[in-house]
Amino acid sequence: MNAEQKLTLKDFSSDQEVRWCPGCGDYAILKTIQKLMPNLGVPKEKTVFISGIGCSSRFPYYMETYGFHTIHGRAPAIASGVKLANPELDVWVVTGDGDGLSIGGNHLLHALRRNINLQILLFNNEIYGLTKGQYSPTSQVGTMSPSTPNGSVDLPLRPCTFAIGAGARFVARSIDTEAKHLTSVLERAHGHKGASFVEIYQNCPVYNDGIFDYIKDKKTAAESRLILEHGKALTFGDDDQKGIRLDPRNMQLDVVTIGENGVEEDHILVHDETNKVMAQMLADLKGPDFPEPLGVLYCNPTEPYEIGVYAQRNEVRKSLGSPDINALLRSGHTWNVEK
Amino acid sequence: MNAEQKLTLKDFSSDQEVRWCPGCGDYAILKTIQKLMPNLGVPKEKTVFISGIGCSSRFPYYMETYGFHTIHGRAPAIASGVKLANPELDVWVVTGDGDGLSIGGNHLLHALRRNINLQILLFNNEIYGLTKGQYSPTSQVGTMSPSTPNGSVDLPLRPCTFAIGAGARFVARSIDTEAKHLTSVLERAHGHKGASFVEIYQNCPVYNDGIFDYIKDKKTAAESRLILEHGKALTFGDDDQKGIRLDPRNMQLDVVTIGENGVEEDHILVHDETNKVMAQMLADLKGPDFPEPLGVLYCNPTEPYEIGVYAQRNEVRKSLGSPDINALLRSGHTWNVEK
Amino acid sequence: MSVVDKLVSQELEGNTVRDVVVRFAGDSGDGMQLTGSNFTEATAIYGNDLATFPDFPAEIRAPAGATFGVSAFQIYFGSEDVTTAGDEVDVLVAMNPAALITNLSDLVYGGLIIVDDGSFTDKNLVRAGYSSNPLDDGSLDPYRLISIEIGKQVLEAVKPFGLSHKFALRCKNMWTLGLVMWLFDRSRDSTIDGLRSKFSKKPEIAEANVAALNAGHSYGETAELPSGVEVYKVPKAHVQPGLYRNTTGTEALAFGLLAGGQLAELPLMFASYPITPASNLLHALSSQKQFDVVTFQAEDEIAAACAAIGGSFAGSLGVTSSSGPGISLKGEAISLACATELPLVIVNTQRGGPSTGLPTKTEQSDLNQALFGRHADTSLPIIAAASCVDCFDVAIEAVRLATKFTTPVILLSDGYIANASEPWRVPDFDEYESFPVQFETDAENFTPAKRDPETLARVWAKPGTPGLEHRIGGIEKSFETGDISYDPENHQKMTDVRKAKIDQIANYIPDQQVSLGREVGALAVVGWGSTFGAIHQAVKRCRADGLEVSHIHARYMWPYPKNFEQLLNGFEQVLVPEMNVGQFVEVIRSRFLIDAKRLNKVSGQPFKIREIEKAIKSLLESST
Amino acid sequence: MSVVDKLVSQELEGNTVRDVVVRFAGDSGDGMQLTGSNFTEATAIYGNDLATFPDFPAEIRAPAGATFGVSAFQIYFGSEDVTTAGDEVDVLVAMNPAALITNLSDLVYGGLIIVDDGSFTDKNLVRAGYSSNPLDDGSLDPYRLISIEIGKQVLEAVKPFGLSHKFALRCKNMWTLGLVMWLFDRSRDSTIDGLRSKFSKKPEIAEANVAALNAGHSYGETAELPSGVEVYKVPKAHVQPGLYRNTTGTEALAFGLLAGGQLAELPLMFASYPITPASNLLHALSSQKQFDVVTFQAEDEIAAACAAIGGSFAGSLGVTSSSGPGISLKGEAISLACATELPLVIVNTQRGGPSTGLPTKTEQSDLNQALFGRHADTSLPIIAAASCVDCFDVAIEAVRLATKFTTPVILLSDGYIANASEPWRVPDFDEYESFPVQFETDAENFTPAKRDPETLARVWAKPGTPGLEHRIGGIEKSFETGDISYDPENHQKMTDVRKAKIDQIANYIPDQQVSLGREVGALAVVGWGSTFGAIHQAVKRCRADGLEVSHIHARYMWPYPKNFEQLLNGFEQVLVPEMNVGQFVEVIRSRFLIDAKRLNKVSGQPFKIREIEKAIKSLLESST
Ligand SMILES: Cc1ncc(C[n+]2csc(CCOP(=O)(O)OP(=O)(O)O)c2C)c(N)n1
Ligand SMILES: Cc1ncc(C[n+]2csc(CCOP(=O)(O)OP(=O)(O)O)c2C)c(N)n1
Ligand code: SF4
Ligand code: SF4
Ligand SMILES: [Mg+2]
Ligand SMILES: [Mg+2]
Repeated sequence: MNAEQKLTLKDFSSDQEVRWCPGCGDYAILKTIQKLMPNLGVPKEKTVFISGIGCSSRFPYYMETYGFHTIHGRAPAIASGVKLANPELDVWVVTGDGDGLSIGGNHLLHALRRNINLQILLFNNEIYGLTKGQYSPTSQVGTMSPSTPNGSVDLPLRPCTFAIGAGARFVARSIDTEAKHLTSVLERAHGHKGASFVEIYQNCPVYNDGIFDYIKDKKTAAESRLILEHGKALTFGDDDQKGIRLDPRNMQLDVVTIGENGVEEDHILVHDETNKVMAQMLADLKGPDFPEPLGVLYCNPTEPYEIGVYAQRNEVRKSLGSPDINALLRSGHTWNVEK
Repeated sequence: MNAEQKLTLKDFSSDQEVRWCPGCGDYAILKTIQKLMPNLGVPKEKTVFISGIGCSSRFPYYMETYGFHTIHGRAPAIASGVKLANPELDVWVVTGDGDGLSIGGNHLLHALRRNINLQILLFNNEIYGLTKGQYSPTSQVGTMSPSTPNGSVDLPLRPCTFAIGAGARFVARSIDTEAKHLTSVLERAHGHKGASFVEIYQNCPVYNDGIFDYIKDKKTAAESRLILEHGKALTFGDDDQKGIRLDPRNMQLDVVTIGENGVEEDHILVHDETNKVMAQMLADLKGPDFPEPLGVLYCNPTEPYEIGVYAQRNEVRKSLGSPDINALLRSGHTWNVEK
Repeated sequence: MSVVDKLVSQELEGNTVRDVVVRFAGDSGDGMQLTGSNFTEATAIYGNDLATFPDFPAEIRAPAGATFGVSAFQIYFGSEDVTTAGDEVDVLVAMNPAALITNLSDLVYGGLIIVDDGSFTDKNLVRAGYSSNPLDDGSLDPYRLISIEIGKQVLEAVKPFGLSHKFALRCKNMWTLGLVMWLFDRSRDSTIDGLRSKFSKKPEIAEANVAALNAGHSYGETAELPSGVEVYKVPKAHVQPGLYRNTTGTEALAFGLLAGGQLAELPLMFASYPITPASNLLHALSSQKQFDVVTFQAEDEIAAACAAIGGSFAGSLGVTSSSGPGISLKGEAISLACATELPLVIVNTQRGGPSTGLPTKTEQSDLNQALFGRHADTSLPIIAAASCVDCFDVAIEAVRLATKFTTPVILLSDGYIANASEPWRVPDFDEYESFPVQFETDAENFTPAKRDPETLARVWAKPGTPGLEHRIGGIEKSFETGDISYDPENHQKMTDVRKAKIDQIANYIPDQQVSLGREVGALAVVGWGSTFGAIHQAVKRCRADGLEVSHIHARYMWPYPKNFEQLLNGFEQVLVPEMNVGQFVEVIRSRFLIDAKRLNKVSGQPFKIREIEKAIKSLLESST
Repeated sequence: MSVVDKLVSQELEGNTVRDVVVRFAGDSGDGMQLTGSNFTEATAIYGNDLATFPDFPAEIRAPAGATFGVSAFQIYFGSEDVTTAGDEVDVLVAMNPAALITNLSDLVYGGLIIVDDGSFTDKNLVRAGYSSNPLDDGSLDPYRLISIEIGKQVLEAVKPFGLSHKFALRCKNMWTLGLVMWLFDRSRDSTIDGLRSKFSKKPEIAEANVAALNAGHSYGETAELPSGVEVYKVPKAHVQPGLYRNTTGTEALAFGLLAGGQLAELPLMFASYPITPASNLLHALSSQKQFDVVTFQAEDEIAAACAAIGGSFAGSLGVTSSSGPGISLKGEAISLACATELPLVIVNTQRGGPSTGLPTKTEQSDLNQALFGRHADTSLPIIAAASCVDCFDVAIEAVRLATKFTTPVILLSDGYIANASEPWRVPDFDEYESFPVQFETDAENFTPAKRDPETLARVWAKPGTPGLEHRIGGIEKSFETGDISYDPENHQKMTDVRKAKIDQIANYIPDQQVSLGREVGALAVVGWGSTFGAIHQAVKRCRADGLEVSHIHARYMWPYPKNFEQLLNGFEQVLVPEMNVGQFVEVIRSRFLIDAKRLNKVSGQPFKIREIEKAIKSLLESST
């Protein structure tokens, strides 16, 4: 591996001119990932990026690894085939809120359910960028778009809530421009054996500019972000004096301030990333009433699909003879016809 | 409506010979629904049953209402078109675990997310019946089937967990042969404005016989079933002495017995069907460690999609003139060419 | 042939030319499409016949100055009927080096170039791939060059309105438009009206643009321009009198669907999923909510097709729209609509393929898919639009066929006519014949299998009608009762009747006409879809050269008008130009056993007139 | 013509007949398929040539006695080569009234009926739709009837093994088999061996079945049977000596794919989604894990096609399998495989359509879909299997074409050959020529656009190979670099090379042979797929009648062998029988401008020999 250790961002940058709009959040994500790759210690030739169609899905063209820019919504299915065919490969899926949650919802669902070992990154800009700005399944109610000139009426999907509902064993969230946080989350995702799902809030300055400002704004960050750490209390606010409390009988959550009307430190929920109920609760928290959780919401590993498949196969091979076609052809009942 | 009031089971039974295998759980569900229909007070001609493909999906042929036996997995999409075109109609979707959660996962997901007013009944027999017994996305790990002769290795989906993750506002569960319980759940589903999702445990005696016996068995029912009632404590067991308790700090659940080591009545969780976190928690409970929740897990209504669509349209119509084609053709910039 | 040479060749008095091709090219941010459509409007009002060709970049917002971000708008206008955007360019407006380098090859020798030399910075030159500045390295000598610091001129002109530098420079396109309008003696009024109504909320922006427009115009009047560059006159064409508007194919198609719905007295259930270049139809209908149409952006194309089918089952007319890749996904659902015999309109705005292919480019390669892109025997009517304006009538006809014969109908358009715009003599809708749908209401021995003995259409009984409760589905059904039937004879009978129903539609469509030329002759050039214009001009030119060639344009791609075969047999040869590797030509060969020849272009660009002209001539020569 | 009359007509000594058709029919619960396959095995061992036709009910488990629950198995065996399951039935075994009423129409006048009269209860008679009992109302007088209380006989025979009443009666089918084996002098050994190994865990069940089998046999020897009913001899056919087994088309196809993988030295990535009648291929391969194959039941057909494509990208051979409706869903993904030029095998086991259609019945109506069922110009090789046994070689050939030319290949089978079974002279795998795939390893000026100059195949460089990191995708790519390219000329060039690559495959496939008859003549009957047998027999009979007709069977449906056109031109007329409304015939007409005639059957049932015979004769008469 030493060879790879010495790799740098440049080694993971392809010769293709990057073609996103100026100011697109995708640039920041690309840079972060190109920086991260050398530290993962996976040789370039063993790394594969697979995407569907969308601005976000152009990602593979810019990575000096193996890559496949496939068709709209199908990246998880194609990536599953790649991983099943060669579990040695380190397979990443890059998708968007339209690609992954609209047309591709079913494949994402089943890739997560099967828990096949892929890193699935969903760039969520709450809009269809490539096709010039139609609303997406994650767009907020009232989104004005060419296909909803009077505002959208349907309720948005919460990607992390969906992922947990699908049976995902690793679910996390980060922000396009927060390189440090995004890097740590991606390292965790990569380390996780099994399907890992990462939602990345991504700004589309052209068709949906500023929708994440409330949480990206450094000034209000302390109030608007709930930074998750396993085993740490769910506190936030300027001097971490605020926290999330749960009423055990009705399971209602509220924001409390430590020290105020009898609230003590140990009334605050403690993050347990292996706890599914807590993860589901966190995935649904949103502003303005609550801060938005960032980091690893859920991590509860179990045997990845492809491991199970090959393990079973090796088991079976012990009983079934050698892969001999002539023997196969002569298996079962046969008879001879003499001259 | 009086006319309809007098309708009976017979009126809702078509002249088609029912063609399920002897002993199939679908018979019981059909009977229950044919019995229920007259009490819903909806005229036959306003009732539409739409299904995909599968044993369960033959359902519409046996109902003397309007019906459409469509293609595999697409029933929610076709039903959405029906409901959008004519919101007056009372539209039911009948699907199976393969039809609704394998090939049809994406349409089910988005019908639930949009909250379009359909009653969606998923007959879950944890197998592909019609195609002779391959495993399905709800089959338990290790299921031996023609396509998994050595047992399935992938993790099953929990239909109710998936539905809540998809944004469903009404999620319930019942059992094919429990006519009374099933009836009450279906009445609730029908009363709910918006998409309602009902998972029905259904036995397939031919390809997956007895998988639900542990919960269907009357003798052990008290121990294996957690009958949900809004506002009532989550108790079960022979004399309702057992209950579900939640540790507020780590959000772990355990089964406790009232009266034993200091457990009191009010330590037991109280069912609040409007509480999503609780619903998610309930949807994941399963035997042997826990009883299985039956009834309405979640009911938290909001404006159905089609209502929003037509409301917006009527709003818009006030501003945009009359639907006059000649005016439309002459809208925007025009000029005259004289002789 | 350059504008100036045309003076000579066309032998007209004064600076008069019969026709001109102008192309505006610049960054996607430079507003070239807007400039072009304003010039188009002024030209139409002036009374020339015209055709346009917008050429969008594949990128949404390429970095400024990038060659792959160049957006172009071409207009061909003249004193005689014009049906294509023209082959060579006479006047090229290039707002930056990238625009120049990517478009110069189409400029005629001696053609006119107008550039903003302020944009020819080293950075931009490098971006465009120039090693030296073409404005002063002599490489443009074969052309007439007008090089102006447009930026400077504009800032000057809009100073009074106190716009920020950035906003002020946004007026560059209007300044340029003013200059070109001067060059061809166009009126600025419609543009000025347009600007004022568009920016009614921001009058200073409106007036700044107007000022820039006027400044550009007066620059033309006052400045020293290269010899031979003066105001050109393009005589009015003999256009039919009446009320006119511009329309893109997409707009006309949207209007046609709404019109069709009214003629059928049906609400529309329009379900679609965005895809280039089909999305605009979804957008257009979404903003027409005063009409009886529900628009639905589905989760994918399968759901869109299915929702439309559900709409038809419920008693609306289901319409679904996409482009090739999306239509591929609808195949199974379309087969369901064929089996259940429900009305359905499927619009395919074709683009370059295969797979994702060239989304922003045009192609005609989905005819085979329309004919056969589903499992089993599922024939259905197919019609294709010839031009932007034609989309209106074709859409109405699609609705008529779908409802009259309870069948899915595929309507083929393409990226070219969808985005191009042309003047449209607005029709009087009252003159259109209505074709109201009769829903079944009679419960007396009703079955869902009931057919109209004449049209063979299946009965349409919509949910909500008392006494007609019934079930339909995709499994084979009894010809008598409509119940599921696995009976062999019945399957044969149903297969035959489904086929017969579509075949006999030939009795309900007009005979095939000859667009240009005689009904018999040496050669028939048979086209379909958006190649109409290029073929038309090519045939016209060849006939002018005395060749015995006719132009036959097919609207009905399935089934064919009854006289089609006999008409084709009247010609010694048949040539079928298509923007695919040869699809329509195969059907003609198999149906009529005619040795039809092929002319294929699959470059994402429409045919040039001369390409077809050349093919016609070589074919006729070789055969003599 | 009845068995007995055959004695006369066929002029053989003793009770000898040249060929016989036997059909076993009963409830899906009666084990008719098992009975049939045992009789088939015994017949093959006896040395007759044979063909079979299993006819499954659409229902999974219909209520006992229902007509729609009847399951039938037909076998045609004789002393000369037999390639279809036969037209009329000579001997009908009907286990209940429903089986009798649904099958009687196919029985020849004077044919033999064997019924279990214990099952002719009032309840069953009503279920079957009989108003009176056919066994004693005289309606069966035109036939020879053997009516036995089989139940009673069986209970008697198996008493020693102390089975429950229910289990004891399960042996009825073996008793009946025993009787029919007596009738045609078959050996019971293979059946007995089979029973003992199948029920090795439950010896009492095995022995009970054996006892029932023997009892049925001795019943034939001892009982009083109607006149003329005695042991019939069917002379051995002249079958090639060697080792034989029975195989269904699905089995042979599974074996062929595994064999192809070994010959290509590639692992297989088989991804599918269950659908009748294709599921069995998934099942067959799922239980062969000792071979280098991963089987994946995907969430839907789209995912299955995509997973297979992913497998090919990763360096396995992706294979996906479905039937018509599922293939419709794969269209977009197949277009991606065409654009990226990745190897892929798509198996379509065709069934009755359109839409859900007739899932358990057979049809050939997906040829058009195979040819054109995708957007844009995406031609690919298509091959079709002629018989159960042929599936093996066709599968190997599909793998060869896919890997040698880096292209998706469509393999067409159908419900008939997938489920039917026939004796197979087991080939020696060592005699098959291998075609190992050479993956790219050389980083020296590598591009993903690199092609084999001869085959035009695109380079296959699999992830994991150092230095060959590259990106592919569905957008048009540069012919030189493989990078995205929107350049018009490049799109034309890529379109041309994709087409050329497929067209020139004609140089790598064997010439078209004539299956029967001369290479020129009055009529060529051109068939493809599972119609082989019926056409073969029909042509044989016509030639016996002195008609100048030949049988040409096409395996390559695209592209065609180089000599195909010239071969067809050697015949005055061409007739194309197909189980669709006419698909192959259209391609022949368009490609070769031959006025090929059509013979179409779309009833879900295979052609009968006489249907084709009739068509041949009327065609030749009309033309004289
Ligand atoms: C089958 C198919 N349907 C539709 C499209 C058009 N299309 C391309 S990308 C896209 C949506 C992209 O949205 P998202 O996934 O959020 O990506 P973004 O551009 O926002 O990054 C659509 C509708 C397509 N290319 N193929
Ligand atoms: C496009 C398509 N793919 C596959 C099939 C085959 N098919 C029919 S039903 C079915 C699964 C049925 O399972 P489920 O939905 O659980 O219904 P069940 O029979 O168990 O009630 C499948 C795979 C089909 N008819 N169409
Ligand atoms: S459209 Fe939006 S998402 Fe797409 S590249 Fe531009 S800024 Fe980025
Ligand atoms: S296969 Fe199973 S689900 Fe289907 S009808 Fe039979 S018993 Fe019911
Ligand atoms: Mg997006
Ligand atoms: Mg099921």
